[in-house]
Amino acid sequence: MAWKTIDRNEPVVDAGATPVLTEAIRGKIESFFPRYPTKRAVLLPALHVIQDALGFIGWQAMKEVADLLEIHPSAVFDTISFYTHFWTKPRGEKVVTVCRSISCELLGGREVLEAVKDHLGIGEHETTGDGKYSIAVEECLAGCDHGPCLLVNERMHKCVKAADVPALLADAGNADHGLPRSDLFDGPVVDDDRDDGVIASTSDVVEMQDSN
Amino acid sequence: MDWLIEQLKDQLVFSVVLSLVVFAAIMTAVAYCIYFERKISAWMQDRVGPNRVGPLGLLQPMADGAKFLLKEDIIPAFVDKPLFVLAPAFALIMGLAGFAILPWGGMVDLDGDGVVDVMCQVADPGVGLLYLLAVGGMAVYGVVVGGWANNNKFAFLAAMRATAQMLSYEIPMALVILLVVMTTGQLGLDDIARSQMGEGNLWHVCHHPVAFFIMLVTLFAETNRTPFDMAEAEQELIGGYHTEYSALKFGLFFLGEYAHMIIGSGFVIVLFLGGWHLPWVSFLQPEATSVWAMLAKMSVFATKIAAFLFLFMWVRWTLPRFRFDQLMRLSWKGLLPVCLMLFAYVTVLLYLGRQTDLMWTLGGNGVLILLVLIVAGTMGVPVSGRQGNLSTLPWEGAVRAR
Amino acid sequence: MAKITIDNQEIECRDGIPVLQAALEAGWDVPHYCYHPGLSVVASCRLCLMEMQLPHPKTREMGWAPKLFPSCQTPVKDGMVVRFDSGAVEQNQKACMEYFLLNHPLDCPVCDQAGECHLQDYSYKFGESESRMHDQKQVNPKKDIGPQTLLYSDRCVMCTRCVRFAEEVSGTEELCIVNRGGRAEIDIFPGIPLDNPMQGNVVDVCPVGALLDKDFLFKKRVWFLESGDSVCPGCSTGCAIRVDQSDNRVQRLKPRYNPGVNEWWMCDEGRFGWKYVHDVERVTRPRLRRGAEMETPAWESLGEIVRYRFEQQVDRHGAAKVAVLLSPMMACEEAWLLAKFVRELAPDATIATGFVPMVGEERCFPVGCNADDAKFVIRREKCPNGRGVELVAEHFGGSTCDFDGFVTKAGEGAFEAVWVVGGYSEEWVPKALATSLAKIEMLVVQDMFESALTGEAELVLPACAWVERDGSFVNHAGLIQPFERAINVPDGARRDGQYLFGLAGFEGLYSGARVRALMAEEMDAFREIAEAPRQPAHQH
Amino acid sequence: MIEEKDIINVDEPELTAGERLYLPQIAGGMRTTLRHMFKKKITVQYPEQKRELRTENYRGVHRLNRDEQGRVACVACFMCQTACPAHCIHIVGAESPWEDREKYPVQFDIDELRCIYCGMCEEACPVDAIELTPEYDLVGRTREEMIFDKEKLLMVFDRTKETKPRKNPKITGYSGTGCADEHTVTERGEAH
Repeated sequence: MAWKTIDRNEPVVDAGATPVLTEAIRGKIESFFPRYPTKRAVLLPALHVIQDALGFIGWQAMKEVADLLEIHPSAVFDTISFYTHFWTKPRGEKVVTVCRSISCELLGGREVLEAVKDHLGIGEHETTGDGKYSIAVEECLAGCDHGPCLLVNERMHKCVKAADVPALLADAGNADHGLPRSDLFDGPVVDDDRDDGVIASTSDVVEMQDSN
Repeated sequence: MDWLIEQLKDQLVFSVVLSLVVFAAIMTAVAYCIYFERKISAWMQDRVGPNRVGPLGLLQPMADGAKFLLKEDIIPAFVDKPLFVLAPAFALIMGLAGFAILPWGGMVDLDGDGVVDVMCQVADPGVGLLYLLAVGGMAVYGVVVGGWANNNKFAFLAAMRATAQMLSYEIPMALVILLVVMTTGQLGLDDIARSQMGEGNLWHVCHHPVAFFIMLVTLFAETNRTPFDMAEAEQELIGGYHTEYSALKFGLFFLGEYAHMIIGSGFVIVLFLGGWHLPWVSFLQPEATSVWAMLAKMSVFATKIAAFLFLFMWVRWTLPRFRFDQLMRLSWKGLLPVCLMLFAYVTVLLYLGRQTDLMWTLGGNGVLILLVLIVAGTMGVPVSGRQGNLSTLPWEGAVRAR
Repeated sequence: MAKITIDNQEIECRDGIPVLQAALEAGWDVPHYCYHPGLSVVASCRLCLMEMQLPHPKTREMGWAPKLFPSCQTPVKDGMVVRFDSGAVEQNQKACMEYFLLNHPLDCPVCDQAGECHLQDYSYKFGESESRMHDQKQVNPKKDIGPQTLLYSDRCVMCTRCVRFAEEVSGTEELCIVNRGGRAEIDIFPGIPLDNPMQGNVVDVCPVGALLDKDFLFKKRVWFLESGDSVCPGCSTGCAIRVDQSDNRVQRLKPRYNPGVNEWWMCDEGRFGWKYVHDVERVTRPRLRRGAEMETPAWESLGEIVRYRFEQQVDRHGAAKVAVLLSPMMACEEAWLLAKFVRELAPDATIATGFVPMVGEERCFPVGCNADDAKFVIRREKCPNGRGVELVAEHFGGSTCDFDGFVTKAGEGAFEAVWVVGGYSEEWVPKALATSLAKIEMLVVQDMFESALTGEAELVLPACAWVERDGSFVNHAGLIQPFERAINVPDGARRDGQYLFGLAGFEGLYSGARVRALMAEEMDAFREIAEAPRQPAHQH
Repeated sequence: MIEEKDIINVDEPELTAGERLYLPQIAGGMRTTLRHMFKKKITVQYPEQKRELRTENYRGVHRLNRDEQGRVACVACFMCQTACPAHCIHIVGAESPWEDREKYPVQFDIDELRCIYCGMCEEACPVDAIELTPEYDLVGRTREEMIFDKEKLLMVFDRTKETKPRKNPKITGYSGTGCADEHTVTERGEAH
């Protein structure tokens, strides 16, 4: 079809690829089995384990966890996509999360987000080439009275102005609030070997733009 | 050349040659009648008319003829085949037969020796008028046989209607012809023509204007021309008596109609308008017998016919068609009584020997016209009429009440 | 039976069904997207909300509750009072429609669903003519999610019927919902396409134009289609289907609701298995062998020829040498007419039932369930009327046999005059049968495609495809299901029923109902069906 | 309900003597036709002479418009075929070879002999792809020739686009948001 259609039948997981879930990860997941009535119920803890270990949950990881839990991979995909917490592709050292809920939006959240994007040169849910920064967008950072809010890793910045963004990102204080790393974690944040590591998402969110 | 003239001196040879020439001329004329019919109708309707085939569309008749010849000649399965084939031929032959006795150009002295050699007429049976009536009467067969052979109820109805119409108008026509015969005492057409020439003789139209008019009307009816074209009647009877005809057969009917018009015009001209004669033109007098005079006479005759043809067309593109009851009423209640009165009056004049006295004849005609006007104007019967005022004559009321 | 009051009208309904179902069955036209009687209830579209009377928390007096309730999720209870005709309900419907259409591309002119789309229908009814949305619409991609199916996410209203179908009916779970809230879409796990044997039904359950059948994609606008109620000939389940045709060509098949047989579903095998109907290779003209010459006799003269030739054979070899092979692809009526004709000519003639193709195993859905709990079964018997021709053969009694018996007997030279009926979409003639029948005196073959037998036959008659037939099939469970003719036979052919009707000595036009009435006089099984009511209408 | 009192019986006017006799009326008629014989003729000598069309909205031969890239603008939605009261339009739709739209007509036939030139197709078209041009000299030697196919209809557009420009050249397709120009499918972001 010449008109644009995304071919979803194309496999994204190489059948012969080496498993990304190590024995340690599998073991940890399996240790949850007795706690839950069904294997399907272990999905959320399992995803947490994987994200902690790998930093993100790629297509192959999804497939492998589905096999492990004896559910359809689509169910894993469904669950992961529901929670913004889960990353399906590598995450940077610092995750810059911008709030897009209505209070922040009204107070200039969109300008802040644009400023972040401009400064880092990447789009939403992307990671800079050097693996330093990722941008995320959240529904609410619970600082509605002091919007616009911006979170760098675990550090909250309130009443952010677009002009402050460069200084704010350069702030060394952010580094104190690093992402918690699992003891299972043994890989680099960015897998440089995988150029195609950017996993195509189906989502094509055209942000609502000012009609003016 | 001399040999040719020598041969032509024989009346038989001359007649044969004349008939061939006239036949060719008539057929061409008939074809061009169709052309002029279309042209004149166009002009009268502010149009241009046929102008695509040849200059001014003059080759249109050829194209039409070619078309008639080349189109598929359909004989429907249900028709009476022999009659179906015969009828168009009959219509045309009966139309052409009349030409045999038309006096085209009087006496001719072919070699200029002062002795009249031949008559410019195919045949002069002496009782030409009777011949003409007979042949004219046969013409109805073309229509009725055609309508019958069609084996189509609409065509048959049209044919029956046309027959009734022709029979009805034959009577006033015959009476009018009788008037002329009574006035001249002649039956030969050339004799009748010549009786309108020379010192003290006038064209019969001068003596009998009313008769001339009635003759005209009956002529329209006899040739099935508007306003008497009951036989065709496209509106109510599909195509009339020739509904099932196509191609050449239809063309023959078409030609027959125009041939009929030409012969009819010639006939009226001979009876009332002096044939080839024009007063005060010396070589159009019977005394002029040279070949050139003959040709001039023939042209005059042809011109008169042409004028008549124009009249036919003019009327056709002006007047609407009569309703059938009106048409019958016109003949039986209008023309026939007037003719009978004229007939009675001329009989009286004949007895008094005043049949060529202009004062007597015109006076009679004038009284007659006055009478007609009074009757028509007050009683509302005659020519036209609506269904509603049919019973305005006193004696009719009684009949209807019953 | 529970009694409930809807819009001041008391109706009786089955216990425990949702109010929405009760209202729909009683004739209310309550708008809804996510509710489907064959699927679980999620109450996500909020279009079917109703007002309900509840006791006041303090005074315990009955009164209209201040909030609206989803009628699809509220089971009926005796004495319940609800209403759909209130302003609040209408307000909700309008608001819902506005939301549904907020990001809708409004591409009805190129949407295959247009004409049978619930978005269109409800938009006409409850929608506003103008959109208040002045922002740019959210555009979602079109996705190719399976060999037969396309997903246009921007037309989707997230009713999740398709996801629930994949989970609950086919049990294959290929479909999932990705993202959340306003950005949610239907998707598959990349590389694991929607290709289960029942996937075509997701297109049927989709109330809008989001899921599209590639087979029908852009083919015809649905308002040009004319439908005939039919029964699927794919297997002995006998699913009730609707044949949508246009210009005398089948365009698509759709399932009809038929409780106890196929419910709301049909399998892809049946859905896409009609292509052979328009095969150019089909036999469309009768063919008669005269010596070495083949000629195409006029249909009018065929009856005489066949009768004469059979009588000749009976005189020559005796009535026992005559046999007829009734195909399980024939309708019962046609089989009855043919058997009647043969038995009248030759009372000792053998009536054999035809070849019954068996392929693979019975497949039960949802996947992994056993045959007793199955919601849908694709059977291994790949013919629609095996039971029907058996019934007819039993009725006529005397010398009957099954297909294997027929092949054996034919091999032994037991027959001299045989009428063989085929009508299969694939080659079916066993070699042994072809060789043994090649030797006999007279062979009439009625089939759709050329085979080893048609080459040997003295008379070859074109057979109809099932869409060209009118009659009834008897399914695996013995249920007699009448069906209509949907399209005309190809040029030159004649409907089997019509031809056999004349041959069996009847005059006039053949119709299934007419013959069924005649059969009902003799056969008990057809007595009820002769005046049975029609199948319930299709329910989405 | 018509009541007796509402009925007015009109008597036919009484004929005058002249009218009864017919002849003066005939003479009047003959005069009229004779006068017309010499009047200026109003015939237009088509095709050498062509009449100026009095309106731009004359409904003549159809055309299929091209979009700005020269492709057929039709999206094969069948609206014209549906609206056509004479059933003279026959379309076969298919997947389009272009990126910005899904559907296009592989076949688009209009039987110009069957058409009644009512303009309903033009009215129904959602993308202004089919239009009726002021071209009225439509001739052919066979019936087949008068069934205009897609190429022929596009040729009519090429011929007439100067004199009658396309109403709304912006519309190029029918997909996505309804304004195809701005419709793009991008892949970006994660599963959000």
